[in-house]
Amino acid sequence: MIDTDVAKSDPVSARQAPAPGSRFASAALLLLRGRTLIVLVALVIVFSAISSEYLTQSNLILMTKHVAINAILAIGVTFVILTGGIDLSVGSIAGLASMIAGGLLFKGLHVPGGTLFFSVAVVIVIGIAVGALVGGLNAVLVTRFKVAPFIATLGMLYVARGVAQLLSNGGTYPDLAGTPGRGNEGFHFIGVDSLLGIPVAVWIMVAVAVAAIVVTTRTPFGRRVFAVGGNERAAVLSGIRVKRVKIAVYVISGACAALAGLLLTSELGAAYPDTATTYELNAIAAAVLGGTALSGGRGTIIGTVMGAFVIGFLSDGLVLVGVSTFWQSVVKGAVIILAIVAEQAQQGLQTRLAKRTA
Amino acid sequence: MIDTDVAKSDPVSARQAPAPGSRFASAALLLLRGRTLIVLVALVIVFSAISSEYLTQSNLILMTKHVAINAILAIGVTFVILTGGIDLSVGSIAGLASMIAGGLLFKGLHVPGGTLFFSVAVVIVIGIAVGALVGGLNAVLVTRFKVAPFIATLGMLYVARGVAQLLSNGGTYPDLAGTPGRGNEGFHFIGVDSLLGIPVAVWIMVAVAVAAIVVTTRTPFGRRVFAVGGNERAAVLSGIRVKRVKIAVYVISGACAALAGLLLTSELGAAYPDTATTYELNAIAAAVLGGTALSGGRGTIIGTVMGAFVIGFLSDGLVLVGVSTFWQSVVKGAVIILAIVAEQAQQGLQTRLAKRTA
Amino acid sequence: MTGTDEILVARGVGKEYGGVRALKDVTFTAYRGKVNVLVGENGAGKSTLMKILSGTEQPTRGEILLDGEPVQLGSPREAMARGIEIIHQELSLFPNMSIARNMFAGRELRRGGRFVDDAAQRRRTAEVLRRLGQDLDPDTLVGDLPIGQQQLIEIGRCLLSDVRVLIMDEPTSALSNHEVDVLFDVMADLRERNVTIIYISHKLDEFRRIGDWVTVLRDGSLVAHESMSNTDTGWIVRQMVGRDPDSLYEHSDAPVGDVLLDVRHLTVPGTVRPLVDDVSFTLRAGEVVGIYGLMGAGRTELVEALMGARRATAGEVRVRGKLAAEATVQARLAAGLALVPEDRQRDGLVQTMSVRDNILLATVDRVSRAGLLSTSAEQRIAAGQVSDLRIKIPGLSAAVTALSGGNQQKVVLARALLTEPVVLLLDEPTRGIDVGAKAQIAALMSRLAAEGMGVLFISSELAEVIAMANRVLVMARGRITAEFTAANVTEEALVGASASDRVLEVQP
Amino acid sequence: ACGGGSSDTSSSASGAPAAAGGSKLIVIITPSPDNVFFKAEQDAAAAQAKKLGYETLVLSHDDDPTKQSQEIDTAISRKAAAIILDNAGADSSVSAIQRAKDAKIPTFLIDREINKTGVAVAQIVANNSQGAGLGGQEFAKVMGNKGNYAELTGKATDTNAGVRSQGYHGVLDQYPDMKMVAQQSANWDQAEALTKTQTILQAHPDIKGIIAGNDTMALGAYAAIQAANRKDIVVVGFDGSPDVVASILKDGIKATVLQPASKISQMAVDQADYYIKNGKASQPEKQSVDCVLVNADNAKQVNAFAVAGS
Ligand SMILES: Nc1ncnc2c1ncn2[C@@H]1O[C@H](COP(=O)(O)OP(=O)(O)OP(=O)(O)O)[C@@H](O)[C@H]1O
Ligand SMILES: Nc1ncnc2c1ncn2[C@@H]1O[C@H](COP(=O)(O)OP(=O)(O)OP(=O)(O)O)[C@@H](O)[C@H]1O
Ligand SMILES: O[C@@H]1[C@H](O)[C@H](O)CO[C@H]1O
Ligand SMILES: [Mg+2]
Ligand SMILES: [Mg+2]
Repeated sequence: MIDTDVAKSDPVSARQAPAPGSRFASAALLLLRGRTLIVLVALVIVFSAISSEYLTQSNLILMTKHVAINAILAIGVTFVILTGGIDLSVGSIAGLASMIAGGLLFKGLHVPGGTLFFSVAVVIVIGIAVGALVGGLNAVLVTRFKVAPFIATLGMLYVARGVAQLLSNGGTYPDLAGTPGRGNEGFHFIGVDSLLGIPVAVWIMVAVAVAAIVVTTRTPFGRRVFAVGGNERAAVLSGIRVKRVKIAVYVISGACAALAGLLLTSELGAAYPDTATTYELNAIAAAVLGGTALSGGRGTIIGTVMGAFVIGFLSDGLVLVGVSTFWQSVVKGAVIILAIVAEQAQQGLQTRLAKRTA
Repeated sequence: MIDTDVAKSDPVSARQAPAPGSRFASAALLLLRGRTLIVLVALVIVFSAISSEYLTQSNLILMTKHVAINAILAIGVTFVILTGGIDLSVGSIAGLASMIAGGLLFKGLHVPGGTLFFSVAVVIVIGIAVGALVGGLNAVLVTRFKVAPFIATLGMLYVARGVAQLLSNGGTYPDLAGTPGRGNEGFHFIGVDSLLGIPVAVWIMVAVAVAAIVVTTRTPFGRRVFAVGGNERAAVLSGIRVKRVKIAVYVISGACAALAGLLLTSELGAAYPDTATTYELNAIAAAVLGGTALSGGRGTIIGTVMGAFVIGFLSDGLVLVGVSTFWQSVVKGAVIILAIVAEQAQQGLQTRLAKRTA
Repeated sequence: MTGTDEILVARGVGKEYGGVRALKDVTFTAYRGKVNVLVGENGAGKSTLMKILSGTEQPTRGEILLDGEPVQLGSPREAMARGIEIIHQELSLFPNMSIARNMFAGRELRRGGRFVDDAAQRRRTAEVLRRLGQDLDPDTLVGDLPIGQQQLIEIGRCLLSDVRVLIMDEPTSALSNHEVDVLFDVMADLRERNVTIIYISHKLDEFRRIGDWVTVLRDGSLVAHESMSNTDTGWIVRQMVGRDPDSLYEHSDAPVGDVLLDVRHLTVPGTVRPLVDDVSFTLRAGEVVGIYGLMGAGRTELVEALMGARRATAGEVRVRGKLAAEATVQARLAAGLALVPEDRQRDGLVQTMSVRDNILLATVDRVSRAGLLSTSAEQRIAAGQVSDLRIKIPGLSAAVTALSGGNQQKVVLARALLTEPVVLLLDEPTRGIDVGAKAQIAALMSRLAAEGMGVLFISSELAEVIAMANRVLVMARGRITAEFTAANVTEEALVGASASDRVLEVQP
Repeated sequence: ACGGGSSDTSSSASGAPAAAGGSKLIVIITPSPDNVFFKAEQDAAAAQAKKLGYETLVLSHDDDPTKQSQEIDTAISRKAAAIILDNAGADSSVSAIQRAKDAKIPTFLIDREINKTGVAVAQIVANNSQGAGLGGQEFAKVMGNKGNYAELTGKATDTNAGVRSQGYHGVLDQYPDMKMVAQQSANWDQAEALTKTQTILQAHPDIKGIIAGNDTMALGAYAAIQAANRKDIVVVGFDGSPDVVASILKDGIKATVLQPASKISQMAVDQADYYIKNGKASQPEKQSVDCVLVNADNAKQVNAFAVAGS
């Protein structure tokens, strides 16, 4: 193979390599392929050596809850990236959904003749619908007006954020507890409460991840997502409605972003327009760290979730062991890079292993 | 050609289409091709209709000065994007260079036996060299360790920012005026002073832009930058030292980022570690707005500079006419999107025009 | 044996990709100032060997001798420095750059030491283009050229440098007959100047015209090496496939049935003139119809428009008598059309997907139950296609990029067949595939026709169209200029019609 | 002179027992220390905590309530004895602080209030309203009680931004000849203040003064004025940061309002220490500390957010 970086820097291709003959070798390869998992395990080992609080059940649950937000954002973004696009607007969509939900809970909807209040479930549905709608707008820009995804969603990053600010004139909706009379109590359920000792937010993340895994790996739609990202022209000629697929992924991304925004808002108990500012970078980083190729066509949801875990467990760990904010930044950057560098080394090892067992 | 979005969403290809026959038509097309210029002109017209202060000489000069920083960052980033890479670390590099220069001016360099102070010129050179060095690190990660550019530079975004904070433990270097005894006065020259009525920063931008234009359009190196971005495999097969080209573009990007950071610091008269946070998005937006394709191989420096002007003249105009911060965000996003949508419409028109005159 | 001055020798060379042994202990010799032809079936290892000789790939074992001295060819650059140039089978051009800039990429002409001398580059490019018989503006973007012209640009690049050994890996797969003639003139000229040429092709009659030596590879091993004059076509085919060649191509002799495809006044607009200009024809069940024409005749546009992948501004398409009003790929697929595109890399394969997923791409809905894909159905159906079409693969989950060119082509064909079309459109189905596979595809076409399908295929090879088609349509400048039956077609007639301005009257 | 802890409103009814497990960790969370003000808070709090024998963990939330929430979670995980917090949003910080309270970890707020009582044990802030009154008066004075001016306000989510703006206008709106011609938020940010001021100067070349909601914005505004060579324009800030004090001494910025940041931090740590040891608060929840006007007259006596002799 020609020595181009493009080819080699793809962290997933190796996973799709044909399985070699022997049992032992397959096990070794399986382990090696779960690169992100290895980085995660390494992180856990290092941090628990430094701090005894790291590997406690309560801390693991807590960290997982922190991961949930970014994981849900990243899962949505992964769909878009798989088609070869990018979604920079997810942080802003989360903020917008937060303000919509916050506004509906805090001041209700002004209609002629009074103010309407919705139940929490309805508010959540509206919030997610708004996210999906903004995602749909992204999709229209990309498919109908042929705006490059980077630009379309960058523009939306600003527009959605601005609208979120306009909704409250920059202010915060401070209290989302609702009142019994209005029938809108209980918003804390999704972001604060637990079920069977596990935070509801974590259950939601698991549900979203499982659904996304099924969709990407087991449905015709998932196949089409990969095809569009792998070779759009070939997808067209195979009868795939490329526009529909693209619309769907941006809508999914918008909905996931909104859901993440709602979880965040529920957790904070207040909605403010800057919610989730710059979260898009972390979401994309999780996806790429998990092996999703930005050129499209390659990646896995499980990788993305792992990527989110790496980023989250790392940030929390650094805070927990008391690393200064500045070092946190340095270490976080270094680990992101090292995770990928380690991958290259592994791929080399893998190739050698595969050869030996052939 | 098959009707895929990929092909159509490329804003530059149209400009490079062979010129049609008639004089009149060529003039019309030339105008249409300068899409970013049109958006810019439209902006200026709209704002000067609203505010009489917009189109004054002094305001134009000021706005151009504000543009300078982003333009220089964006020019550097354009080199990287032309090779098909991306550089997310430029904002952090600007911050790091700012802190290095600030530290050297404010507290000097502690060496055994005393403290060294350097002249402003030396400080500037050191600042830029540090930027180039960090760019070189990016390049090593991308070429030697095959880390995807997005990840390598995202990691560097955190690392460089963290190092900038560590330099002063998060603090600000408040006073960079220097003292006569130390021979380090005059840092304000690059960011504050004017030459012939034009701010030095603007002259610097012009110099950087001219140099970049010459390099991209007239030198073998420039050709290779386009070749690497157009088809990396083919570049390798053509005997182009792809790694060298990549190293060079990241170094250029780092140096430009550092220069921008120094201008910002000089203007502000203070160095703080958060200098230029999130500027990378604006820089990339300027390049893309100016017609640089994120897939590499297509773009122009002049387009990038125009893109920076659009973003800068827009932001300043909104503040000048007193639009609220929230609306600023909405309008900025909308203009970015509309600029590209307009481009699509124009391309259609252009094709029709070309047909008619053929 | 005559003129056996060895210049480039690969000695005991082996190459493994992961578990795949692409080359096994091959000793290959190229003679100075000769045209050394290399042939073999798809996947025999020809390209691999050439990649090794050009520094693009490193052998797993063995050594390379240049002028008798062992050399290390660690990169294309090192090979170029020693005067070894290669034209790769898969085009390696810069679509974003002009012809002139492509020609000089990596070795720009300079002015004043620092700057590119664009004027000189343009001038020399124009010279080379003239030599190749191309009247093209050196400033044209390469990405805007049809694939055949791109191939010529690729060839032109090698003529610019002081080349000692020129390796050409299927340089003519996209060229018209006339262009092949021009290329052969150029090659003869190079041979005069003592340049060594290594030439890979699947076109037997073609390379026999120009070759001095022929080497045959089979399954990664060298099986024969002879002076061309001591061989004949039958011998070569025997060496390649390991058995006697039976009739290479077969005609469909299926009874002709109902009209399956009825095209009337189809027009596809173009910038200069319509790419497809008022085209009308019919295709019946049991028929294999060939469309012959020169590069740029508009054949690809025609089938793309039929498939709904390209917008037609006028005309009607009827499939089995029913008007196919909606011109989208989905609607045309549903109506019973399927297309195997010309450029498999660009339009056919999803390079990031496995062989299985590529085969099933157009029919994923059919392998799902209750909205979910059924792994066992996927496996069964894909495996069925692989054995049906005799596709050589390491495994169904192997990356499709690991297949040789011919086998990649069959993957795309398998995908189209799974949609159960009534009319199969094949755009240059035999481009770049070996004689054995060609025969297979010809057999397949007649089998499909016998089963009641209509087959429309595009070909630029005279012998092939004549041998495989029941009926031949000729296209020139977007129009159908002639029609022949198997009984009355001749090479001369085809060539004549392909250059004709005359439009064939529409037969009702 | 800086008034001591004067009581304000209702007392905290927090009857929480002493923090669990005898932890010796105090977690200090503030906005980004690139504003010296917060750096001073961090340093003072950390120093006082160490003096009292505690371990410290100093974090910064960069004005992101979510990050702050996660940092508070970490403090809970580490079973901190107390949290000293300069918060990221008056409303969006409440639930995280409540969570800490639920985990029996007391939070002591400094500098910025939250919009709820009974959650934090203490909210020790500078008397922003009183300080803004001082700043407003001084601004009117250096403006000669007349002329057009511009105002740079802080982050909308920080109550201090609103309180200070109100305080300024409480004074300035009484002068009929003083007119605010532009008001922009620069989000407490120095670079944003610079560019926004430059643009405001374009739109309103006739302004005579700029009043800023804090010192980083004042510095940004002053840099713009210097660049435009408009030294006739007066600038007044708020915080009493060393950089502005230095500028005052050089006759640059005219005045600032000193908030005793270090002192507030120390008070918070002392009260945390008392709470840890005694299981109850020593002071009412809402406490405000008066501010001091700093101008050329007393700038020499200012050091590290404190006026000598007070
Ligand atoms: N990068 C690769 N990874 C794995 N296997 C490969 C790779 N490249 C080639 N092969 C395998 O090596 C063998 C030889 O391929 P090669 O391309 O040399 O064939 P070829 O003779 O040039 O065929 P064609 O006539 O179809 O071009 C094939 O079996 C192919 O599948
Ligand atoms: N001389 C030319 N100048 C410019 N464009 C040309 C020329 N010849 C062909 N083209 C372009 O090539 C395309 C038609 O080529 P196309 O490949 O469809 O023809 P074809 O009959 O399928 O030939 P091929 O055998 O190469 O597939 C059109 O887009 C046409 O504009
Ligand atoms: O009180 C502080 C300071 O004024 C700081 O400069 C900005 O944030 C406010 O909350
Ligand atoms: Mg080959
Ligand atoms: Mg064709």
